Amino acid sequence: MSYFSNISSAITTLVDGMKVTMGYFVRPREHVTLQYPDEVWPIPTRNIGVGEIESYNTIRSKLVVDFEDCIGCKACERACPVDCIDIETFKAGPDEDIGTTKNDTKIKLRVTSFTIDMSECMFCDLCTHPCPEDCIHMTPDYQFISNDNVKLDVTPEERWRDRNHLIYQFSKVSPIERAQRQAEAEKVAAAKAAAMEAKKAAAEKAAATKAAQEAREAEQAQTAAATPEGIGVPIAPSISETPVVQTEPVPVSTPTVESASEPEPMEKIEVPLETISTPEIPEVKPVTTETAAEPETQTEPEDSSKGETENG
Amino acid sequence: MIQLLANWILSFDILSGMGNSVAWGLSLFIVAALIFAFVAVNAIVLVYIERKVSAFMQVRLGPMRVGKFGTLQTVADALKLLQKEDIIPRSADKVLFIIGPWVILVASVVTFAAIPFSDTWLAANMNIGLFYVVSISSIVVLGIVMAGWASNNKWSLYGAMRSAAQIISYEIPVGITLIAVVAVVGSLNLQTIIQEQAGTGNLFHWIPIPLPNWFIFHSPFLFIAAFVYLIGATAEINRTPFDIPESESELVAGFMTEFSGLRWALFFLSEYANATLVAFLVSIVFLGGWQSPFADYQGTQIGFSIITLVAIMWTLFVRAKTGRLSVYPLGLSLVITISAWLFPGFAIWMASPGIFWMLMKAGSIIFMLMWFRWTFPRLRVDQLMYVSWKVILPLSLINLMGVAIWMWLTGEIQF
Amino acid sequence: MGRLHAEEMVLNMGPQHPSTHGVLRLKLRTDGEIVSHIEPVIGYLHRSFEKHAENLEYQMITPFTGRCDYLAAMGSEHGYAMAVEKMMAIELPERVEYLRVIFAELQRIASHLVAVGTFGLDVGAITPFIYCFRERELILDLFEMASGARLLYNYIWIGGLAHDVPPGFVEKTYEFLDAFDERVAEYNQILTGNKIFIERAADIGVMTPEVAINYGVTGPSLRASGVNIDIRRTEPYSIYDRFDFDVPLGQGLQGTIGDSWDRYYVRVLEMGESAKIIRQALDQLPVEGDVKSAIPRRIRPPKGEIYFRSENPRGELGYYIVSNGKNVPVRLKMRSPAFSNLSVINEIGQGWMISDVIAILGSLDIVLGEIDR
Amino acid sequence: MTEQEIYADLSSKFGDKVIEFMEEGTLNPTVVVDAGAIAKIVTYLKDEERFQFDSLMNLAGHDADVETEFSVIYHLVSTELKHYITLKVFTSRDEPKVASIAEIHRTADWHEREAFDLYGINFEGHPDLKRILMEDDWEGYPLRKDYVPAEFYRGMRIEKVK
Repeated sequence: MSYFSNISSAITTLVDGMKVTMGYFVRPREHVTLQYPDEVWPIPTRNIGVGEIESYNTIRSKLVVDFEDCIGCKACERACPVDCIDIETFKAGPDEDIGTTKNDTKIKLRVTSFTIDMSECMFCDLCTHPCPEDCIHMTPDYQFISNDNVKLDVTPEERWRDRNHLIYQFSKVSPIERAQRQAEAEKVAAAKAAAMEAKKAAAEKAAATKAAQEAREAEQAQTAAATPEGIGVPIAPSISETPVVQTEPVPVSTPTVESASEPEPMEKIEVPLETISTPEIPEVKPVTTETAAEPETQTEPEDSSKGETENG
Repeated sequence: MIQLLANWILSFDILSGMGNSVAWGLSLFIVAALIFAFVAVNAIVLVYIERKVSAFMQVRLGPMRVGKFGTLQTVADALKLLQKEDIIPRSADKVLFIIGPWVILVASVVTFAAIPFSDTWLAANMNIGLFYVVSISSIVVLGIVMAGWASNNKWSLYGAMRSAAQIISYEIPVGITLIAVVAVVGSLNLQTIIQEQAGTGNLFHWIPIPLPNWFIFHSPFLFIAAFVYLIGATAEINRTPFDIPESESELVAGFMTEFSGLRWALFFLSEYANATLVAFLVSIVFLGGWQSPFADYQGTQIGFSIITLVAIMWTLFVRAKTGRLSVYPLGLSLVITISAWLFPGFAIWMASPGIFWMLMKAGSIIFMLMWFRWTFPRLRVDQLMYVSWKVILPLSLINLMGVAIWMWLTGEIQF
Repeated sequence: MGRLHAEEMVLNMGPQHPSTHGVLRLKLRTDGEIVSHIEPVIGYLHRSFEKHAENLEYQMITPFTGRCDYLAAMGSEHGYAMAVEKMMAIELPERVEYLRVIFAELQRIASHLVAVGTFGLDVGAITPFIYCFRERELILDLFEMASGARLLYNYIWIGGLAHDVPPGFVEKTYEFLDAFDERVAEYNQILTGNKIFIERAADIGVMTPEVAINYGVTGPSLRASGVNIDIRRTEPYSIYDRFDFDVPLGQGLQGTIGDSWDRYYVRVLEMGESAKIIRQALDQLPVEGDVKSAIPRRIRPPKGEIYFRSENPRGELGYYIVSNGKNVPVRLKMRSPAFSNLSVINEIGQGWMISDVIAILGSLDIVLGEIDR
Repeated sequence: MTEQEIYADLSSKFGDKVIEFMEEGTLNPTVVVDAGAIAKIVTYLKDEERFQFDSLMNLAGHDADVETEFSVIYHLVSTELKHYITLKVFTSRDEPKVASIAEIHRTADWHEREAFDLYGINFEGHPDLKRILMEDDWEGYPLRKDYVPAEFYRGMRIEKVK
């Protein structure tokens, strides 16, 4: 008898299942597809009250620093579990006024470079919390694709690191000044190394290699600095918040030169705070009826017709 | 059709110079090309429809980018497949690997020679049409075994072995089910089978509901037989829930694992050709082929009105039960009904037999197959055999006997 | 007549195979369709989590724990945070505890949705999988609202939460729960009760309670064998003792107790129980409370060691942490549930067909990320 | 049954094989036992009616420092009586070997393989002791404190992140 009950239960349960699929088939407007470039996921915006950055968005996509406010304390660098932030600072002179942040903190360190390697970032948000000036934060900008800053002469050594040009460098100083500062630092380091050499015979070898390495770096930096002068591009030591594709060590850095001579591409990739704070979502489309936003805000004809269908 | 075409070619003054045999050969070639073109276009259209149907059933949209509503998506896919690299594994049996897909394709295309699309659109009017279709379509299994064996891949071999066992097992109940119909008609000619189903009559001979004289309404046994055949045929063409030869979650892709590019496209082509063939066979054998379901234009109007009433009631019922409103079936039936009442020409056209009805019936059967596929899980090998030998086969035998008794009861045959 | 000479065939399932839920490799010894021995080969996704942890400060480890069980990142973070908090004897604000429970249970539903859907996929039903993912997206929306991420959150921190939930979160969660029951009924209609599905899952891969306990199988897979062990109930951590919920056990409704269908159905029922817990937690959620108030400035647990276990969607998630008083752990071992759950596959999968091995593997609900760590 | 009572019972039964009872510096009171006798003790704990430690929750290798001995920690639980015990064995750095309990608790099978893989602790009597997470031909034991990260694997350079 179980033979027949099996057959009958098979038929009834299969028909039951077919009802579900047919139910959805005849109601194709309940779909959940989001046609990505045309329709964008509604990004939840809110103010979670981090400092004075209003409408700080919690969507964690691209890590961006408000460079004017950075005091170079390196708290974020220390907090990063994957070491994707690299900050290079030097001390300002005693009577040198670099400026203040928006929290009226006096900046004591001149930040020569602030590098964020987005190819290594794991979007954990740990770096944003320790920042005393609330200047590093994650933005909802999840589209990293860009044609700018294409660096072609990537050595095989760099290639694995420079995935799709995801290294963003911010700098307050010109490449020339940076190179000078590096040279100074190198001099200090060399002096230190020499002192150490005299002092400690045992550590002689290690110190020598270090010095040699630093010398090499400085040399490369000098070549990099020399190139803009050679082609006569005036570079004043001004604040430029330009993400530059940067792979260390800096060879004759063509993208830097190009971006310095052509301001348009810089504009494109610049991430000023204003654009972050007011993210524009071209089309907010509810995904299902459960997540539907208020009908008042929906001016799209398709959505209103959907509402009609549901209301009967 | 071939003879008609040859006569038509010879009727032109310029071409009448060629001999009868040359014209005949030319028209043979043209018909073959037409059938192949039908199969190819059919596959492309069906892949698109299947993707859309599955998408709607799965609360998705499906292809939307290439062409309006993604209509050109499958064309683009076909072009992509054509230019893909053709990989033949080094340790494969090259000869079998190359001819395997072609065997499958040829076996599934040549069956269309016997399929009557309408009363005149028929490549070869054979008196053993049904037998021809059933026997030729089982050559597919040879190609599958060839492909699976030649791939020199364990997954492919599993797929091929499963497929062989499955297709051979299901041949038997399917054949017996078809014999039940043949017993009613007394002919294997598909055209005769369709012509037998002309006109209107009572449901199951006695119940006074006027329905077309289709064999599905001939007797309760043939009614069951139609579903038995549909299930058996689903298994024969390796579609879910019987798609164990290529079950993607177990055997990666079964016998198709090692194939790429054009060769893989051939499998796809033959898969949809087979599905279409099955749909055609069901509509020919059980649903009256190219016959219209309506006797005359008044029949069309009344019939569609009844369908609309049912649709309204169903919609209200669903609305009351789940609170959801599905307007599309209702709207479609309303539009057709209103036009049938407003334009008698439309109603007359609907009532006349022709290729439209053939395609409509086959289309709904294909939709059923898709519906099965996107709803059900897949059976296991031994359960598949269980269904074949212990459920479908006894049922088809009972059907055969029952049909004979039924015909004796209704007086169609006398001893 | 000489005997037919037959050999067993070794079949490599994976690492690239559609049903191995990641990069798992199963060496199957088969006789025709029948599998006579299964040897899982793991490690393809090994990312040296434990080695990383020995070089990272405590708060930096939290995002890595989520990356182990990436389908239940909230659960992993919760377990880790509680382990360290217990070492440091941190008292948490009420609101934090409630929010953590809400998130852990939402994560349980999301994870079980994947388990249920992929099990359907393994036995060939594609459509329920999409339905399950539709609901999972709604849960991920809630997570995104709170933490800003959809998969790997780093939201539950040691001593608190990264941020408080935004306004509107509670209402949205209620909304989700209201719609959810109906959806579960839909899964039951299309998959659970389906005769083909029952044939494929019932009586397949029966795991007796003795085998399950001996192999260290935990979570829904253990409870499907009829063993009433749920750490939320037997050893209540956090505030689970305040909620009223059932622990669904396998009853062998369609076959034997402890078969694949039971393992599947226990997950379906657990989703309902989790929804119940979330509802209660939302009702009792304190309005006031600073979620960051208890976060210690310096996370330096006192010298000592701890083994702390919690109930993750896949089973018992244990953290064995050894501290020497510094800000970096000496040793952090993650006892991942799926690691032990997978090891039982040879015991319960022998003698079944290839298709059944797929079904059994699907019913165990493994995540390779936490097996290989 | 408390850990203290279990320790008393074990030390009366196994004598000097049970070395000490640690309550300080751990949140799970631990019985330190001899590495060779662990299999016998675990069997006893599993079979004895009063204990019924039928489930091994966790098995972890541990290396505290480059100087100290390796240790293996067993976390046992009784599903019936709902009590816990933690066992710990120490084994020498040069020739680490511990008796395997894989035949007693099948959970230990993979966990011991993992400890072998990452610490190089030999579990004597294990049915199939081989690497589980790392490659079969990996050199060294990565979680040892004196492990130097490999630079090459089969001629492929392993990139170091900064």
